[in-house]
Amino acid sequence: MDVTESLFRALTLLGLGMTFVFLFLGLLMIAVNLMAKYIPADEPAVKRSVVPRKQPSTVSSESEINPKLIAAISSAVQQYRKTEAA
Amino acid sequence: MDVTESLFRALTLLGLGMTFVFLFLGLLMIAVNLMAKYIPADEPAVKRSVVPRKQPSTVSSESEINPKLIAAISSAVQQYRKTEAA
Amino acid sequence: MDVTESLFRALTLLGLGMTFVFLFLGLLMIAVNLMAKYIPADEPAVKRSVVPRKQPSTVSSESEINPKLIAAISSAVQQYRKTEAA
Amino acid sequence: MDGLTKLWMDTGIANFGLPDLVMIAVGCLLLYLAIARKFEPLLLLPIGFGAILANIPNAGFNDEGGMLYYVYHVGIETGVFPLIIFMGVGALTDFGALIANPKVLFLGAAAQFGIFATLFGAILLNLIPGFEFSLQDASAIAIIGGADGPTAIFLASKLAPDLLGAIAVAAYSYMALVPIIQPPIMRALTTQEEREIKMEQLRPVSKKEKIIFPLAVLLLTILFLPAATPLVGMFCLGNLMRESGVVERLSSTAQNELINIVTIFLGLGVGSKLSADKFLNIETLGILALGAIAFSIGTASGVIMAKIMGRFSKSPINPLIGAAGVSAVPMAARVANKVGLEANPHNFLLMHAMGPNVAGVLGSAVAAGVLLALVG
Amino acid sequence: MDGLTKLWMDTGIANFGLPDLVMIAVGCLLLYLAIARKFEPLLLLPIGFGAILANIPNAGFNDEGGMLYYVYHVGIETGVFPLIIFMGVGALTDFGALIANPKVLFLGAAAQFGIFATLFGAILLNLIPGFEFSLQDASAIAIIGGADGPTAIFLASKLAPDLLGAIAVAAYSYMALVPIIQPPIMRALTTQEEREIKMEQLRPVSKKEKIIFPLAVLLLTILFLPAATPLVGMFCLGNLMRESGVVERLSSTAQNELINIVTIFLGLGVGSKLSADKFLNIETLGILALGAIAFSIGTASGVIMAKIMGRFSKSPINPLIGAAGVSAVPMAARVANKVGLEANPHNFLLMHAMGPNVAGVLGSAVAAGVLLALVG
Amino acid sequence: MDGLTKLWMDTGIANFGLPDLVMIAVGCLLLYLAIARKFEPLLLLPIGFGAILANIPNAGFNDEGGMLYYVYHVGIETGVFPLIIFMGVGALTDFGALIANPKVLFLGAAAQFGIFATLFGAILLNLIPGFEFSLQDASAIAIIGGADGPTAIFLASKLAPDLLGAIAVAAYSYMALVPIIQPPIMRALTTQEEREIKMEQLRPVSKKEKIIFPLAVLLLTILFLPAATPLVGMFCLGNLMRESGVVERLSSTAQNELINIVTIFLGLGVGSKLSADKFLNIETLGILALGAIAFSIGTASGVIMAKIMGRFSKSPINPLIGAAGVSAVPMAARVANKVGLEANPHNFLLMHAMGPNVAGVLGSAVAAGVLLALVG
Ligand code: NA
Ligand code: NA
Ligand code: NA
Repeated sequence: MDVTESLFRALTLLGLGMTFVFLFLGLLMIAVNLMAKYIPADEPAVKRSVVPRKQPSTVSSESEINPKLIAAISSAVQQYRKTEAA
Repeated sequence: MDVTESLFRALTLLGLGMTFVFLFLGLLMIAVNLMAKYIPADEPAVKRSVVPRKQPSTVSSESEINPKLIAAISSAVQQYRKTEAA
Repeated sequence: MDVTESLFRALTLLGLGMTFVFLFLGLLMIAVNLMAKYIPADEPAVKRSVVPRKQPSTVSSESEINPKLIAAISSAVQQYRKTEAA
Repeated sequence: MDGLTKLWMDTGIANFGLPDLVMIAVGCLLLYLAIARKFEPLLLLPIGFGAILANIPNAGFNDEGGMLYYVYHVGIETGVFPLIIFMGVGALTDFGALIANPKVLFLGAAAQFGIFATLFGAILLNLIPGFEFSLQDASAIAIIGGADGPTAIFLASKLAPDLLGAIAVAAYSYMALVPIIQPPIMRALTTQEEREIKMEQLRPVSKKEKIIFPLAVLLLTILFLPAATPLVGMFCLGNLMRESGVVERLSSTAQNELINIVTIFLGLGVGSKLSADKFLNIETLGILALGAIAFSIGTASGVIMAKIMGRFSKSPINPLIGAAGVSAVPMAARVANKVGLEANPHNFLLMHAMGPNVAGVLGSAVAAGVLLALVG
Repeated sequence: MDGLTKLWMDTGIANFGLPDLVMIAVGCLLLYLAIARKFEPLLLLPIGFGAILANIPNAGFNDEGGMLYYVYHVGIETGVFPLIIFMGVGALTDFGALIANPKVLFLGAAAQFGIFATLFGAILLNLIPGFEFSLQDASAIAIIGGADGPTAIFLASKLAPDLLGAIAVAAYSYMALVPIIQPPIMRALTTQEEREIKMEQLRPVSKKEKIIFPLAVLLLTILFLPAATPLVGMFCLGNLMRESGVVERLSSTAQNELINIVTIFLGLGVGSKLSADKFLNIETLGILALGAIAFSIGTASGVIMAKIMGRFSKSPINPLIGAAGVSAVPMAARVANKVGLEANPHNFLLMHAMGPNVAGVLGSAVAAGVLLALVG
Repeated sequence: MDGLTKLWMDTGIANFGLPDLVMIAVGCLLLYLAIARKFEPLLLLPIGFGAILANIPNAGFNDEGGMLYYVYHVGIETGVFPLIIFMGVGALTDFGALIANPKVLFLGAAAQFGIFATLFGAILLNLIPGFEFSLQDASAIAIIGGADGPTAIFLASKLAPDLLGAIAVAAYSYMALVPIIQPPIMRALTTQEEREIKMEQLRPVSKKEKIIFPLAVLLLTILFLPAATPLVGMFCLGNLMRESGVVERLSSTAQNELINIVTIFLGLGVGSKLSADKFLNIETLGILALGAIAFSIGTASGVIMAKIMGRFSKSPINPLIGAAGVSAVPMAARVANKVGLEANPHNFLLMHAMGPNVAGVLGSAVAAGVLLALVG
């Protein structure tokens, strides 16, 4: 396969590839818009999705602290507060 | 192998299987009873086996909190209590 | 291979082996001494290497408590102290 | 526009057959049950996802070199994944309630009647055209009545790999349905007075007893049923790691990271067996029906055994705890507790039901060993 | 003194060729970049170490029976390691920002132009003597522009295993260099006013939307691009485990222990491909050059697309977030935020840039699927 | 009653030979030592359990398709498991005390005399009928004197796989017995005054030194002893992950989950080699005797070297810390500390003994490399 032919195939790939990528992500956009339209928002009581969750990352999650840990600590501190108050 | 023959084999399996299961677990019962008779109870000071341990579960152990964690917290709180008292 | 020949080979191994081990670790000693000479000490502010780190062990690290845990607890207790003070 | 044609020829749209679509729908149903209905999500979510992936035309997940191909052949065909899971389950299991009241072992034994009785059902189904269950197939199906996932997957991978997908799905689905399947049977077989029976408090169990227990179980298995040693052995290893108190590191890893990692891949591997040609046939319906029968018979046998034992026992026995003998740990024990509380709001049966519950795990491992030895 | 001769003949000193030494220096350079410069240390540290080990004469790490031999053939040649990593990345990814503002998917699409444009570069390099890139090679090199490690490794292991080492090193190095490569391009293509544009606050996204999102992505992939399902499927499985909320155990393991274990061995395995005969040639220089071009073109396309969309959009769009479309999660989003803050110290773009950032991950997985389908 | 016969014919009772029973008793003894006596329980518990499983008649754990068969061939025959453990040990090791006082490297070197001296013992045993140790066997046995489990298992798996079980059991047992074996030797070779010697406080060590140290070790191994690079390389990788500070995630996983998972299976795999035909012979007794000799000679050489060095050193050296040169980390260092405290209750030698202790790990890895190069 000589360079010209290769370049032609690359051109095809470029055209098909970008079309496909845009088509795919465009359809996904439509799907997300449909979801937004038809799926009701969470009850405000839950509030889970509003709370800023940790940022997605393949690298930086070292510093995350277990939420169970935090729950445990706050309950421990609260319990202590009770004993203190009593 | 026709159905009658299969059924006969199933009957054998039923008989042997249930006998075996009862025999096996029955012997285990005897073994446990012997243990109860000959193994002395833990010192009351240890108290480990009295404390309600977490229930065995293949699924629900998500909510378990590390005992080391609890120990750490209580020691932290106790230490804090000391500094508070001082 | 008869025993005498084997013993002779063992003698060779002993000689070569101990020489090699001493040579290797001796060169390593020289390397470490060179490091000590040419690598500046850590800033005192960092203090990381002075703090007694947990002892190296393949077995005893069961009892180690996560430093993040401790950090979390102390921050929780500090925060509590603040609320208490307020 | 050669490339466009090729891309188009590769698309799912151009290649989907109806069977693939149905199987993907089955996968989605499993995801729905796992996520929305919380049906044993730890297994059914990866199984459902695996089922979807395995049925995508041209994706090649199940072909040599595909992800699920490796997962299945390395982990499930060898039996290694269910055994590792079983080790983790052993490390998660506390036999205290059983050791304190060892009579309940008979409840765990009686509930295995569901397994062996189902053999007849599977064989009789062969009278209907379309069903062709060998004795191996029948045994692998019957083990659904053991209400124990790893045991069912292990036995099915040895005796009837083609049915593995359907059997695993049935086993986990019915385990999730225990709160629906069991109560009517329990109520039908017991009177209000029986359900109100209060049981004596359990004695404390010493650390030594708990350490020796898994070794005693292993010893009995070695002596009487070597065919069950892979399952029972790994289970006892897990339990010994837990109770010995000297290898906390290993026990904790077996209960958490290791079981989690293997669960993800076990689920995917099981899901990979949910392919159209193996799942979309009348036999699957038969397996689902037989599984329900097995669960029901097991529940009934447990309750009846508890009633019989109650007659002869000095200490009172609430027959509801017999239903926990099918295992489905800890769901069945919770169901016994709940039905008991309906009868008497002050009667907590949970700890009493844990005994037969964990006895049922051993019982079905023994039953699996018998089937492996005689049918495998 | 036969033994002494043998020991001496075995030593590195007696056997080193210049190429081995250079490759070990390359490994040390990677370690330096990882440790002192914090260039993607999670990957570059094990890659660098693997490169050193692989090039020790007589150590046999890459020979049959050697540690790295097993790691490479079991984990990378099969594609299993990058897929497990991608599952973990899925479990670490929050699509909230993308779901709240789905238009940004076009930014993630536009940035893939860097990939396809680089194909030409790779082919044109063949005009220079010494370069002989096949179309497979060109595709594997071009995917560096996707700025996504597991995708690049997966594609390279399928299309051009001999170039895998150089491609992975280029991909991770340029991801680490994103804060240096991108800002000049971003500034050159935007005016001060454009960089100051404030964007509207994102709406809250419901739990259900987040659960359905990975399933929708999977569905589209199944329908239109089965070749991308290994990558996209495992990614969506991870994300579904995260968002479903019913398998926290599995999600947490996928995000932590499992991804960590696999990362160590993936790095070592990639490093094992950095052997002198495959790395020390002019093609590696070409790959490095092409990678930089791919990143730059991708960045530029993202920014330009954002400018175009800004013209037609009702809500304002800061063109800087287009640069995040190359992925390199989360570095590129942080860079967009930083450059935005330089223009207007009160303008926080981070959350807005996360949308195109994660869209870029999907975009490059789709691009990889197209390349696999048409070139593989 | 065909089935009954079959079941009976399968039972352990009907099939046990005396050798199986003895080996199961050996497994139980190992469990007892691990649980009741806390002898290196992390390894001896799974080894003991594996020994029991491997010797059950008709259970087939060691046959092709059995659990232990896979564990052994995948993890131990390939050398992968001990190398991963060694990486974890590297990540758990702090070389601070060694870097602060590098002279102690000679103590770690001297203690390896135990290894090489034991070679003679193993060869001389061949004069007794029943013993037939090849030079490979002798080398694998001698490495017990290195007091380092992964190194012993790695070398034995390469040089004398048939002796692997006995060698590993001896190595871990004697490591557990260090507090019993070493003190008499240490007391016999030192005077009260020598044991009272106080050593100077160690200087603080910088972060950079700790990072460069593993790389320096690796470099020397590459230059002089490529045969040792598998062991030393993985060890240094673990240590570099620990000290570099940029890959905490990976370092923590290597120190915890990964090492735990591999330890379970390494133990089971080693236990699987404790089969009657390979263990129940006079050679095993020889191995146990030689192991004790190796430990004792190693301890003595370390102490004597420390006495010699004390003569010529400016700063005082307590000869007790020489005994820690055999490694057995951290037990031997603790023993040195304890014996020192007996002589002078205010003299804490622990940190000083950690230096030779970790030097011994390197020393025995180098010795293993020499044996691999010359005998393998
Ligand atoms: Na059961
Ligand atoms: Na991308
Ligand atoms: Na040593």
